[in-house]
Parts: sequence; C-alpha cells; structure tokens
Amino acid sequence: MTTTRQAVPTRPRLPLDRATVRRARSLARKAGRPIVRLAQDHTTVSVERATLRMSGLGGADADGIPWSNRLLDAVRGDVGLEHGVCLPAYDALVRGEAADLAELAQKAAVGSVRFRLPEDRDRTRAASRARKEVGAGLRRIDARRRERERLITRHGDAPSTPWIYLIVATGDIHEDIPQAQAAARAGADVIAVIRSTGQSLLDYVPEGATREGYAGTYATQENFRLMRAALDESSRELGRYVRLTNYASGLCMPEIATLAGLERLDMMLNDSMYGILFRDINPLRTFIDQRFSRQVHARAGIIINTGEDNYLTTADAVDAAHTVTVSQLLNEYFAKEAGLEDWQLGLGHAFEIDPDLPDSFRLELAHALLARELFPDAPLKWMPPTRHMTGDIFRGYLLDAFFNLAGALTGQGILLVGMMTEAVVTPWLSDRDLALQNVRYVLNAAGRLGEDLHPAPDGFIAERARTVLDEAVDLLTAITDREQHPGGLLDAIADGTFGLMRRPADKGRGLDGVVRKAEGYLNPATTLLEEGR
Amino acid sequence: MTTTRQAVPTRPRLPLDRATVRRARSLARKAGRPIVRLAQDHTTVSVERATLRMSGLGGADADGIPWSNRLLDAVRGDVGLEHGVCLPAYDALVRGEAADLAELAQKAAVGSVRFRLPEDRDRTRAASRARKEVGAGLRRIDARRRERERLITRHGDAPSTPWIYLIVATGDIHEDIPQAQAAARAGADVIAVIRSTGQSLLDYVPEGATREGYAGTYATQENFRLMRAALDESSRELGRYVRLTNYASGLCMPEIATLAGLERLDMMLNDSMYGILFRDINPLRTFIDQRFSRQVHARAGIIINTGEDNYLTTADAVDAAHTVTVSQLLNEYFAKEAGLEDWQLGLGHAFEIDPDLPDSFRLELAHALLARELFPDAPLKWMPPTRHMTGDIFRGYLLDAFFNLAGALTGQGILLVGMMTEAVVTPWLSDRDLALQNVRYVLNAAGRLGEDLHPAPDGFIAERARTVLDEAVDLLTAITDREQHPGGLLDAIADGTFGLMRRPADKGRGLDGVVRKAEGYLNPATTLLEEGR
Amino acid sequence: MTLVRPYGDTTGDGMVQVSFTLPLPHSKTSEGAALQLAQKMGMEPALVAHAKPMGPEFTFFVVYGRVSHLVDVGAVRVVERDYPLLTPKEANLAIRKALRRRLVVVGGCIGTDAHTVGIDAILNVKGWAGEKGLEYYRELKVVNLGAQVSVPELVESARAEKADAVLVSQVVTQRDAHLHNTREMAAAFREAFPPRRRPLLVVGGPRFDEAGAEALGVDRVFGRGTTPGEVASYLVARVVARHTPTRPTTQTPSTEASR
Amino acid sequence: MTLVRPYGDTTGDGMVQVSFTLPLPHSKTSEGAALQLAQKMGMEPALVAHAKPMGPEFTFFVVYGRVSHLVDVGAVRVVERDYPLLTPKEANLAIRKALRRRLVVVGGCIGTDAHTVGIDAILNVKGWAGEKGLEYYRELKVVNLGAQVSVPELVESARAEKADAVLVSQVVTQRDAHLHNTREMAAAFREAFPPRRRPLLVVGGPRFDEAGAEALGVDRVFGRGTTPGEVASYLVARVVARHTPTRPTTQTPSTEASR
Ligand code: B12
Ligand code: B12
Ligand SMILES: Cc1ncc(COP(=O)(O)O)c(C=O)c1O
Ligand SMILES: Cc1ncc(COP(=O)(O)O)c(C=O)c1O
Repeated sequence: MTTTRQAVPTRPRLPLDRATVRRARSLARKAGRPIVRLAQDHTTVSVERATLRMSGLGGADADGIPWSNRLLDAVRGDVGLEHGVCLPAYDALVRGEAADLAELAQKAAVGSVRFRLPEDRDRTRAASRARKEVGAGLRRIDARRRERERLITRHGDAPSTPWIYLIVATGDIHEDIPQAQAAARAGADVIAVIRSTGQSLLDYVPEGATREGYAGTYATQENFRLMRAALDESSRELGRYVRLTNYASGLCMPEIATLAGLERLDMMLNDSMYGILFRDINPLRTFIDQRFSRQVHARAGIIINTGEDNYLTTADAVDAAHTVTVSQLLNEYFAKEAGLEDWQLGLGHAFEIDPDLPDSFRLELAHALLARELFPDAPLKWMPPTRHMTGDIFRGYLLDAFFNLAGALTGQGILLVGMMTEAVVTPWLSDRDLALQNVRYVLNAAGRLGEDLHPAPDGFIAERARTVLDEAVDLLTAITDREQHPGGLLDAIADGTFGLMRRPADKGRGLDGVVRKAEGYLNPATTLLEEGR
Repeated sequence: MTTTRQAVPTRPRLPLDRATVRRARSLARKAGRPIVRLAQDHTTVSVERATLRMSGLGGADADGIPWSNRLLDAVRGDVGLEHGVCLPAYDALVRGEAADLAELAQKAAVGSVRFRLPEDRDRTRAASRARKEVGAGLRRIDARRRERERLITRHGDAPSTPWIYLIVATGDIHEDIPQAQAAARAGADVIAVIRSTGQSLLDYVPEGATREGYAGTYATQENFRLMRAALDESSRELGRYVRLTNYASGLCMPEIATLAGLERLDMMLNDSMYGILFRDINPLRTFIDQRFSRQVHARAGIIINTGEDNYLTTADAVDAAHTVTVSQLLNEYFAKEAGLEDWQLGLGHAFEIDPDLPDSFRLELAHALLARELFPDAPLKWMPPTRHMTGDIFRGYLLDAFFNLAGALTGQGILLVGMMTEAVVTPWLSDRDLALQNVRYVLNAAGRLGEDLHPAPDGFIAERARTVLDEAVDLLTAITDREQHPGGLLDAIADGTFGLMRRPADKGRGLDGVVRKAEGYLNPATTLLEEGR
Repeated sequence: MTLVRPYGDTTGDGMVQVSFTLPLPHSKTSEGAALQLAQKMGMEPALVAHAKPMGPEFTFFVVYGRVSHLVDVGAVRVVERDYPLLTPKEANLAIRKALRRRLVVVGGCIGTDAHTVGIDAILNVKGWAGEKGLEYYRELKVVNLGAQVSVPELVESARAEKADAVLVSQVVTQRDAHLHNTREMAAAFREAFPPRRRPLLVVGGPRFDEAGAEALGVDRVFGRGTTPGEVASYLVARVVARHTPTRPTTQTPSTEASR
Repeated sequence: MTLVRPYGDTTGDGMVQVSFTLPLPHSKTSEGAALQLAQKMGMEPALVAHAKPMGPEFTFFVVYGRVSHLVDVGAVRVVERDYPLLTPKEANLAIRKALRRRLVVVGGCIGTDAHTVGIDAILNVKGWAGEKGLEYYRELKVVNLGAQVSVPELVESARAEKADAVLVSQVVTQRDAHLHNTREMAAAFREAFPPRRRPLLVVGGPRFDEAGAEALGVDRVFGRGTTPGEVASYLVARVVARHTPTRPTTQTPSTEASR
C-alpha cells in the first residue's frame, strides 16, 4: 500500500556511532517486550467498547451515556469481561434478543436481556457473527484510508515539509470550524482540534456536536465528522489535502482511535506514556489501550504523534534531554510492534531549553539533529517553546522564530506552530495568522540554510548530541537492569524517570477497567488487525 | 598610538579571488583621486568656520547666528575667502582690532572692523598667530582623544562585538538624556542622537541646549557636551565606556566634526556621498567638506560610519547590492587618504532585501560576508531593515531577529539595533528595550553558530557574493572609463548610479559656499592635520 | 506626583499600542471601524499602523495613538503583603509556639485542571525561584492531592486531614473556568464547615487578579510569580492570628481552643 | 449586522491586546496602575500578562482583556473613492477633451521632510505597486520639486507653472510635523491665489487620516498604500469638473475660461 512519504530536504548530518545506535534500539526492545506481553494478556473496558463501536454501535442514551458503555456494563455485570464483550453480545444477537447491537444495548440498559458466555456451537456462531460485523467495520476503516489516498491524489498533498500544524481550541465546534478553515487558508497543512480539559478522564466518549469545552473541544464522532467535512471543503478550495488531527489518549484511547479511523482523521496524538504521566491514568490501563489503538492507527493509515515534548514542560530540557530519546525509542518499539510503519511515526520532541542559557539555540539544534539522525524515516513532530514563554508576546514571537528555524534546519517533518500568546490565552484567530506568517518567513528566507550548516564532527553540536545519546543508553541500561528495576519500565515510571512524575503501576485512574484475559477470550478486532498485517 | 581593536570572532569564510579584490581597490583609487584633487584645490565656508571653531570661537548672536558665521561672512564680504578666513581674521587681531576672535566677530557683525588680506610681514604674523591658536584647538582635540583612551582603560570597553548601537530621537535633549542612559543600562555600547530633520540644510550650527527638534535633536556643541557627560556618568555606573555618536553631515559637516572632536564624541556618521544623494547638497561642496571632516576625525580618533545602507532604501537591495560595494570601496579610499585607519572605518551596509524573496536570508548572508571579507579589519556597521518594515510590529520584531542573526553570523562590528516600530514612530523607550532583548537573545543563543556555518565554495552564498563583487568591478570600470563618464565619479553621481538619485555636479545646495583656493591660501588646520600624520 | 500618563518617548505623550481583530472584511470601512474602537478606548488621535485581512471575514489591526486618560496612582488598590516575610526557621518557630502541632496544608488542582507545576512549585521541597517549597518546612504537614481533584474530594481530604489551610491552583482560564471552579469550591467549604472551623482558603494561578479574593469567597489570591516563602509567611500569619486568643474578637473562641 | 465587537477566539468576546509604558517603577502598585489604565480604556476584566521594569523609573506592560465597546460600522465615516478609476488612456482622453491642454501637476516634500520615495512613487514614471506614475500620462505635465521644498518656493512654482494641482508629501509625523506643515501650506495658497484660481491641494503620506482634508484646509488627503492610478483618476475627476461649465455654479466661470 503506497502512502505519501515526506521528502527529506538537504540537512546537516551528524556522525553517530552505529553500534551505540544499535545498542539503544535493542535495549528499548528489551524494556518494551514485557509491556507488550502484558498488553497481550489483558483487555480493558475501552478496548471492548472500541470493538463494539467498530461493529457500528453508536449513539447514547438520554443522559448522554453511549450505548457502547451501556451494553458493555451490562455484559460485564452479567458475565465479566475476561472473555471479551463480543461472545456474550453476539450470542445475544444470535439468540435473537435484538436485531442489532443498538437495540441490544437499549434492552440491556433497561435490564431486559441477560447475557451468558456461549459455549461450543453457540460460541462458534457468536464468534462468526462477531467476526463478520467487526470485519465490516474494519472494511469501513479501510475504505476511509483509500478515500484519503484518493483525495490526496486528487487535491495534492502538503506542498513541502515540515508540515505546518495548527491548533484550534475554542471549545465550540461551530467556532472551531471557521477558525480551522481560516488556518488552512492561511497555510496550515494539519489542523488539530485540542480537547476539553476534562475529557481524558471520562470513561466514555461524549456524543454529538458540542459547544461547551474548556480550553479545547470534546472529541466526539460527530465533531470529527463535521470538522473532516469542513476540511474536505477547504482541501477542494485550496487544492491540497488538509489533514485533521485529534487525540487518542485518556481513558477512551482505543475508542477514539476507532472513531478516528471511521471518520478519516489523518493523524492522532498517541503516546505510550502521556496518560500515565500527565493524566495520572493507570500504567497497565494505558499500555493495554495503547497497543490496541496503535493497531487501529496502523490499519487506518493514521500517523501518530508521540508526546515527548511534555516531559520538558515539567523537567529541564537539558537535564532530561536523554529521557526524550529513551521515550522516542520506546514509542518506536511499541509502534512497530503494533504494526505502524516508519512514515507513521511522528515522534515528538520540543524546543524547550531555557532561552537564557548560553548557546541555547545550538543545544536545540543538537537535540533536534539527534532525533533526526536516529529516526531518519520518521516524520518527526517538532513542538514549540511553551514553558519559557511569558506574557511578553514580542519575545514569544522571537522564540517561535528560532524554533521555526531549528525545525527547518534539521529537517523536521511536522512543525507544530508556536503561538506568541502561549502564556496568556488559548490561541486567538490573529495569533495563528501571525504565527503562520512567522513560519512562512523563516522557511522561505532561511529554510535552505541547512545546506550551509556543517557542525564540526567534534564541535559543540556533535558533542552534545553524542552526550545525550550516551545518557539515553545508560538510562535504558538501568531500566532493563533487574537489580535496579525488578519491574523494568513500570518501575522506572514509578520512579519519576519521565517528566519527574512518579506513577506506580498499581495507582492511577482506570485500573478497574483492566481485565486479565481468560483462556477463551475472543476479540475479532484484535485478531483481524493482527492477521491483517 | 594604540586604540582598542575589535576582536573578530570565528565566522564563516568566503573564498574571493584576490586579483579581483585588488583590481576593485585600484579602480576605486582611480575613481577617487580626481575628487581628492578637487577637494585639495577648494575650500568652503564650513571648512573655514570649522577652523575658526577649532581656534575656540563659539557662541552666537541674539538671533542664534553663530559668531563663526558672522565673522566669516564679514571677512568674505570684505576680501573673499580665496585665501582662507585665517589670514584676514588673525591679521585683524594682530592689528589689535579685538582681543580675541569672539570680540572680533561681534565687532564685525556691527560693521566696526574692516578686513584686509595681510601681506609680507603682516601675513607672516597673522599666519603664525593663526597657527598658534588653531594648534591649541587641535591639542584640545588630542587631549580629548587621550581622555577617551584613559576612560576606556578605566571603565573597560564594550564587552564584545558587535557593538550594540542604539538611536535616541526625541527632539529634546533633556528627554534624550534619560533615554540614552536607560539604553546604556539596558546594554547599548553606542548611543546615537539623531538630528532634527532640518538641520543638515542649515548653513550654521545651532547653539546651546535644544528642545525643539523634529524626529531628532539638533546637533549643537552644548548638546554634545551634555550627552557626553551623561554617558560618562553611565560609563562609570556600568563599568564600561559607552560611546556617543552624531552626524558629521549636511552643510556644516566640517564644523560638526570639529565640535565632535572637541566634545569627545566617539563615532560620527560621515559618508562621502550621503549629503549629495539624500540631502541634495552640491557634490563639490560635499566632497570638499568631507575631506576636511575626515582629517579631523582621523586626528580625534573618531570612528566614522558610512551610509551605504541608505541606497537600499531607494534602490532595490538585490539589484543595487554592487553599488553598496562600490561605495564602500570609495569611502575606504577617501577615508584612508584623509588619514583614517582601518579600525576607524565603520563601512555601512544593510539588511534590506525584500523579505518575500526566496532565500532572502541567505542572500543577506552573502552580502554581509562579502563586506566582511573585503574589509577584514574594519568595524563594519550593519544596518537593520527599514524599507520593508510595516506597521506589523510583530513581523518587524521577527525581521529584526534575523537581521541580528545575520550580524552575529558574519562578524559585523557595529550593530545598529532595529526597531519593531520602524514604520510607525521614532523609537519609543519600550521599543529600544524590546529591541535590545531581541539582540541579546540572538547573540546569546545563536551568536556562535557561525562556527558551524560553512557555505560551500560553489554554493548559493559564495556564488552570490562573487556575482556582486564582479558587478562592482564592472561598475567601477564604467565609472573610470573616460568614454562613458568624462567627468568620472561626478558623472556617475549625476547619472543616478547610487540610490537611483540623479545629482549633477553643478546643482544642489551650498555650491555658493565653495571657493577655489587662491595662490596664497592658508589654513593652519589643514596644514597641521596633514603634518600630523 | 500621583497622576501619570503612558510614556512613548516624551513625558506626558500618552502613547499606547493596541491590537485586535474585527469580524469585518478588510476595507476602508473596517479601518474606520478600527479607528472608532480606538477612539472609544480613549485614543485620539489614533493611527491604524497595520491592517491585515485574515480570510474574507476578519481583519487584524495594529493601532497606535495617544490616550487622554490619566492614571491616578493614589487610587490604585493592590493587595500588598500585610504580613511579615519569614524564613523557614522563623515560620517553623511561630507555628510551634502558636499551635503546638504541625500546621496542616491540603493542596491540589481542582476541576479538570491538570497543571500541577504551579502548585508543586509552592508545595514540593524543590520549590521555586530559589526558595524551598512548603514540604521543606518541618512544622508544615503538606498533603498534595495533585491534578484534577473534584471539589467533594478536596472537602473530604480537608476534613480528614484537619486542614488549617487549603491551597488550590487554577491555571486554565478559558471561559473563566478558574473563577467558576473557585466559587464552587468556596461555596462547598462554606457549606461543609462552620465559619470558625473552615480552613483558610487560598487560590493561586498566573491569571488571577489578587484583588479578587472577596468576590470569589476565598481568603487570599496569589498571582503570577508567587514564591513559596510568601505563601508560608501568609499562612503562618493568618493561622497563628486565629490561634492567638489575646486579640479581641466578637465571637467566642471556644471552637478554636478545641482544635 | 452593523454592530461588532473585537474577536479573540469567540464571536462577541471583545478581546484586545494593549501595550504601553508607565513612568513608574515596577511594583504591585504600578501593575495596579496598568490595570486602572486598561479599565479606563474600557477593558474589564483585564489581565497584566507582562510587566517589565525598564530601569528604575519606567515599566512596560502588556495587557489582555475584554472591551465592552461596540463598534457601530454604520457610523463609520470614511473617504470612499467618489470618482471613477481610469486607465492612463482614459485619463489622457478626459483631460484632452475637457482642458485641450496638459494638466499641470507640481509636487514635492515640504518643510524639512526629505522622504521622497512616497511622492516619487506617485509621480515618477516607474510608479508603484505595478502602476505607472503620473509622469507616464501623456496629458499630465509633472514638475517634481523633490525634497525639503519651502512653502514660498512651492507657491512660486505653482504660480509659474500654472499648476492645476499641487501634490505634497509628508512622511515625518513626530510632534505632528505633517499637520503643521500642511496647514501652513494651505494657508499660503489661500493667501496667494483667488479662490477659483487656487490649484487643487492634495497631501499624502502614510500616517495621514484621509478624513482630515477639511480640517487641514486641503482638497484631499491620500494615505498609506495610495496608487498612482487613484491619484490620477482623482485629479482628472476634479479638474475636469472644474472645467466643465455645464454644472451650475454660484460663481462666474470667467477666470476659469481664461486659464
Ligand atoms: C506546562 C504546561 C502544560 C503541561 C502541564 C504539566 C503539569 N503537570 O503541570 C501539559 C503539557 C500537560 C499541559 C497540558 C495542557 N495545557 Co498547558 N500549559 C503549560 C504551560 C506551558 C506552562 C504552565 C506552567 O507550568 N507554568 C509554570 C508554573 C510554575 O507557573 P504557574 O502555574 O503560573 O504557577 C505560579 C503562580 O501562578 C503561582 N501559583 C500557581 N498555582 C498556585 C496555587 C497556589 C495555592 C498558590 C499560592 C500559588 C499558585 O505560583 C507559581 C509559582 O510562582 C502553559 C503556558 C505558559 N507558558 O504559561 C500552558 C497552558 C497553561 N496550558 C493550557 C492548556 C489549554 C492546556 C490543555 C488544556 C490543552 C489541551 N486542551 O490539551 C492541556 C490539558 C491540561 C489540563 N487538563 O489542564 C493553556 C491555558 C489557556 C488558558 N488561559 O485557559 C496554556 C496557558 C497554554 C495556551 N496558551 O494555550 N500544559
Ligand atoms: C526610506 C526612508 C528614509 C530614507 C529616505 C530616502 C528618500 N529619498 O525618500 C532616508 C534614509 C534618507 C531617511 C532619512 C530619515 N528618516 Co526615514 N524612513 C524611511 C523609511 C524606511 C521608508 C519610507 C518609504 O520610503 N516608504 C515607501 C513609500 C513608497 O511609502 P510612503 O512614503 O508611505 O508613500 C506612499 C503613501 O503614503 C502615499 N504617499 C506618500 N506621499 C504622498 C503624496 C501624495 C501627494 C500622494 C497622493 C500620496 C502620497 O503614496 C505612496 C505610495 O503608496 C521609513 C520607515 C518605514 N518603513 O516606513 C523611515 C521613516 C519615515 N524615517 C523617519 C525618520 C525620523 C528619518 C530621519 C528624520 C531620521 C534622522 N533624524 O536622521 C531622516 C531624515 C529625513 C528627513 N529630513 O526627512 C521616521 C519618521 C518617524 C515619524 N513618524 O515621524 C520613519 C518612520 C522611521 C522611524 N520609525 O523612525 N529615511
Ligand atoms: C501526547 C499527548 N496526548 C494527548 C494529549 C491531550 O491531552 P488530553 O488527553 O487530556 O486531551 C496531549 C496534549 O498535549 C499530548 O501531548
Ligand atoms: C551617512 C549618514 N549621514 C547623515 C545622516 C543624517 O542625516 P542628516 O544629515 O540629515 O541629519 C544619515 C541618516 O541616517 C546617514 O545615514
């Protein structure tokens, strides 16, 4: 399956020791493998609900609780989730309790169906019906992927890299839409609608078009649809396909991923540890949800964006630079294991070094080049300064310019456009316009300066990159050392290794939604996704 | 005599063909020599008044007309200026008409003295008295120079290059002073007090402290004194010598230069063609005045700043890039002929390329590196964007950042700090503060990036620099070609070669102040200045 | 010298810079509309220095001009520090003397706000701007509940820990989220505790107006750039005052003594 | 839909950004003073997003907030183009038909202003923004006096050239230099010419308010971004109107005929 690849422009090279790079990758694999096994052995309420949604179950009851939650809760109440939701649910359909999942959910909600775990022939029948319906859902996702490819061919792709990525965040989908269209018209290649502050901790996906988010807009299937349609209109108008991004994170990560696939979103924020560290979601829950959501992304042809930038908002960007590298290597391992390809790996990093530090810009170049060198085929996601932004909007505009310059010089794939009002408000319409002007000037005036930049092999920049890589290898060695971390990566997370946040494996939200799979567990979504590759 | 030299930081190198460079210099010499001869053969009212001022004649009459003008006009009325003002004036003193020049001027103003051209013994006496008094003035200038050197030793010099040069322009010396001190405190190494719009066309130097300039403050001896004293105070406070700049330009260029020497100004704007092109001052008048003023600057240890940047406000910065180079070569030739040394040559150039042009920043780097390469020992003066600045102050702040970056990367000596409000108002206090913050960030964060910049010998940047140099040689060839320009440089100026301004040699203001020297012309200032070297 | 004007480059010139977007297409009329707004803001004369169409329906403006308003510095009411700044040592001593037990602080980010860096800057040992955080104070017991704490949870913790003070951070301000959440929190505490037993309520965050405590129903608001030392000093001053029976009060100090 | 408010990120939110300097040292009080000024400008609530001391006596502020002012687009009075835009060809034709001679334009920068780029953009063949300048028009006679022309010189040239129109540029605006100079120029022309023989007076420059013609005593003001074509079209419309005797007028057209 061919998909657009980003052209890598001429850029400075950094000589890294190949053996060290190989060692870093193999340590990441060693650290990640137990987590993958853990994910394989468990399911979660959200993974199961995602499977129901894939089969086409949408809508919500009068209180706004989605039918997928209603149905799942009823099944769990009756027979538990150890065997997955599909067997009991489809068994009920096979038994003729309802014509489809929607009706079944409604009946379940009023207690007029009881579920059982079908066995033998019943099991086979339920399983085959489940496989058929889930398979139909997967084919809808496949169709959306082909549709994207068609539209890109028809309208053309983003004209150059880095892709210009802009955030919209009014809280009201009907304000977001014109703002997103304005941003696209002004040059954005990617629009991200950030989510209301509270959503990630909701254990359900809200329904319908929404107008009441705080500092972001709820991610709902309808909001996805509305925005994608609006951007399709913009793509037609502008003669280039404008991508749409949202967040597969929080307690509903697998469901959001599924909805993204169904509504043809193009990129999704999807980090292996973000929810753990910054939303205090339970680590097991997160890793299990994450594997499923990445399998869906892989299938849907969605590019993921990881969240290493966040660590540098709580930890120092110089001291913790190597934690970014370690996390990128882990995210890469988890992503590939889930079936994602290199071109889908928008690994994150950020321009967050204290601007008062001498040579701060050269340090940023070193860090950015290191990521570029380590992941040459990934469309790296380069995040703007946030932590050291202040209410001095002029200084903010200046820092963003140097962020843009570093992005251009080091061949980043996706440039999240910084806003001069970072420390004041969620972006205003004019902030985005000014920010795009900044990007355009820098790329146009100095974008090709990378050709003239040749960091000396033993100079300041190369030296710094090597140091960070070495520190990353040391950290990975420590994480995988049974003496220091008997619980491996989970122990390291509990220790505050990433972003200085301490998150023990048995704490955090959503642990009660984690279920160990029983012997006869069945989930046709997982099966089909894993077969599909 | 030792004077601080600016350290040249590590910077990218540009391979230029040495033979072409030599050829460019010899053509500039060829173009400039007739102009020097012309200057040697003439004097002007301002040169003569400068000589009177050097002898200590200050003050003005009740209408504000300086005594030096009064005296000069009386002498000219009686005997003409072909022999210089000194012989008739000092002859009158020797004759006992007055105790000193001041009294003589007062008497001359009311018509109670008549002047004659002394001969034989009388001439010798007048000449020797003139030489003595003018010599005393020159020794005051020498003392000021030593004082500067002492103060630099005591307080320390500007901590690094480029020197940070800031403009003050309220029109009121008493508002200028606190603003200049604030600027110095905020990091300025050089303060320039720009002049009221009208001053350059006044054929006299205003007197006293002034509060009524438009878009600049009058250059007067008293204003010089007040500001220099204020900056001496700041230098003490800050532990570094803060330099003061003004403008030796306009119809009184030689007098202003003299006052600058007497009041210990440190740098002076002093271009060989600015007055011609941008003030429509007669070319002969300008070149004659210029030679004298440069001799004074040479003696006073003052660094001159030339005005090539101005061409790019009326002509296109890419099309006319080579005219900047030609002018720099001419300014260099005229400066050295007048006794200035390399460290005194703040040759001008500017960041004025249309920012919408692709690769505009790399083009700027090419132009800036060319100047750096051609004049390796001169403290080049790097001027900020002005022409393409708009009322979009955010964009302005951005362009200034890239100007600062280019300045740092190419090792410029003097950085005139750009203001985001360039297209709106003369700088506000806060504009300067923000502008300095911009400079500080860029120099601190990326100032040493020059080490990593290596334009390929046949790459975009080197290619562009070579093209400009070749075009400069072609233009100089044309200027010195008798067929094309029988009148040499004067014809080229008349043609609109520089800044697209056409200025014929027989037009423009101040031609009536030009006088061909007679056989017995005497001016001890010129004599002493030329002997001094 | 209590009356001042904005300063551009001359005393009294009154010059200011303004930028805004109008939901109008760019035209002479919308430039006129921008000038009208500037005039309503008191700018006269005003100059539209920059007008930039942003799509067909919006225009961004930068306006410069002179305002005639006078600023009466004498009339400015600010929340000045009305307590002595103590070192950790002094603070510990004062608590020990007045309370004879540790002073209990419960803190967190309420609502859906997950910005913990600010409250951590105040509470964690590591501190902020070179000052150690409240956990460093031996006589302070700090319970940091972290992010996205619901108001009922917070009230419950405060009760369970017998908190002397509750410290709440609010960073997200879009649609006045911080104000709503703070009011809700204050109301819940007023409901849950009798007046004299209610813990001291303190909110903080970079976009709060420090003068707004009363309107929000809390005891104190801390804004941008607060340091842990200021907060500790404030807590000591207030809680110690509450526990020092020498000061005359209209209420009986009975409940105080029992705590 | 004639009433609008500034737009931050939501219709009607009224959000604006302001920056200014106060001649006060940085302190809570001066931050309060900044808020007071913002309130006087109609911002409520207002947030001091940034406060930066500039030396001991000044503080720079960036303030964000909501203004309650409504902009009444219907009440905006702008100088809209009240003449047809002509191509050079059309303009030449109109002049030839109405005047039967070339229309004479005298231009320059008066006072001490030496910014000729603007007037040259209008007058020189080269032109501006892709349009040729007035010199390109066959039926226009352009006399460009250049920079720093004194008012008496200008009046003299206008008289000597029998100018139909005088075009003056003013770019320097510090201390309202452009307004003073324009008023002085207009007064001099009123003094030197009988009303009907006075040439059309046009001033231009980037910081003029186009609505100010009357107050300045000139016939028209052109601002930022004027193109030569607009100026030529205006001149043709006005001068041709003067020379078209069909329109009723209270004055005798005698002098007109003699020109
Ligand atoms: C770091 C950061 C994050 C981190 C938070 C990590 C963490 N664990 O805290 C991450 C990346 C997770 C994050 C996420 C989001 N963020 Co955020 N984030 C920031 C950022 C860059 C810095 C905030 C910060 O740490 N400041 C440093 C601390 C020390 O300062 P402070 O909070 O002001 O605290 C000081 C004082 O205010 C005071 N103080 C603060 N609290 C208290 C409490 C008490 C009791 C006292 C006494 C004093 C006090 O003392 C502190 C020390 O002086 C700001 C932008 C900026 N530069 O300000 C945006 C910002 C705050 N984030 C914002 C948004 C919108 C979000 C999101 C909601 C976006 C989204 N929809 O996904 C998410 C979700 C978060 C959520 N649910 O709340 C917006 C808020 C806009 C607004 N005005 O409403 C901002 C302003 C960015 C922007 N312009 O859009 N963010
Ligand atoms: C180029 C320039 C110069 C050049 C001028 C060269 C020349 N021959 O014109 C040089 C370098 C010589 C110069 C010198 C000075 N300058 Co100057 N300069 C500028 C600059 C960078 C651009 C102006 C320009 O050319 N704009 C392009 C033209 C095409 O635009 P325009 O003038 O707006 O004209 C358009 C319209 O306004 C209109 N228009 C203009 N005039 C007319 C007339 C008529 C009749 C009509 C119909 C239309 C019309 O049509 C034109 C086309 O659309 C501005 C900053 C800026 N970016 O704006 C400063 C600026 C104008 N200069 C300024 C100053 C202070 C000076 C000096 C006084 C500084 C000093 N003290 O030494 C000197 C002295 C000049 C003097 N005596 O007047 C200030 C004015 C501040 C103020 N608001 O009062 C500015 C704004 C810079 C600043 N922020 O300090 N300058
Ligand atoms: C990697 C990642 N995931 C998710 C989010 C969104 O947060 P939430 O899940 O709370 O909407 C972010 C926010 O920036 C992020 O960086
Ligand atoms: C080289 C040069 N000389 C002189 C001046 C000052 O102009 P004036 O002589 O009119 O004061 C300038 C203005 O920028 C200049 O660039």
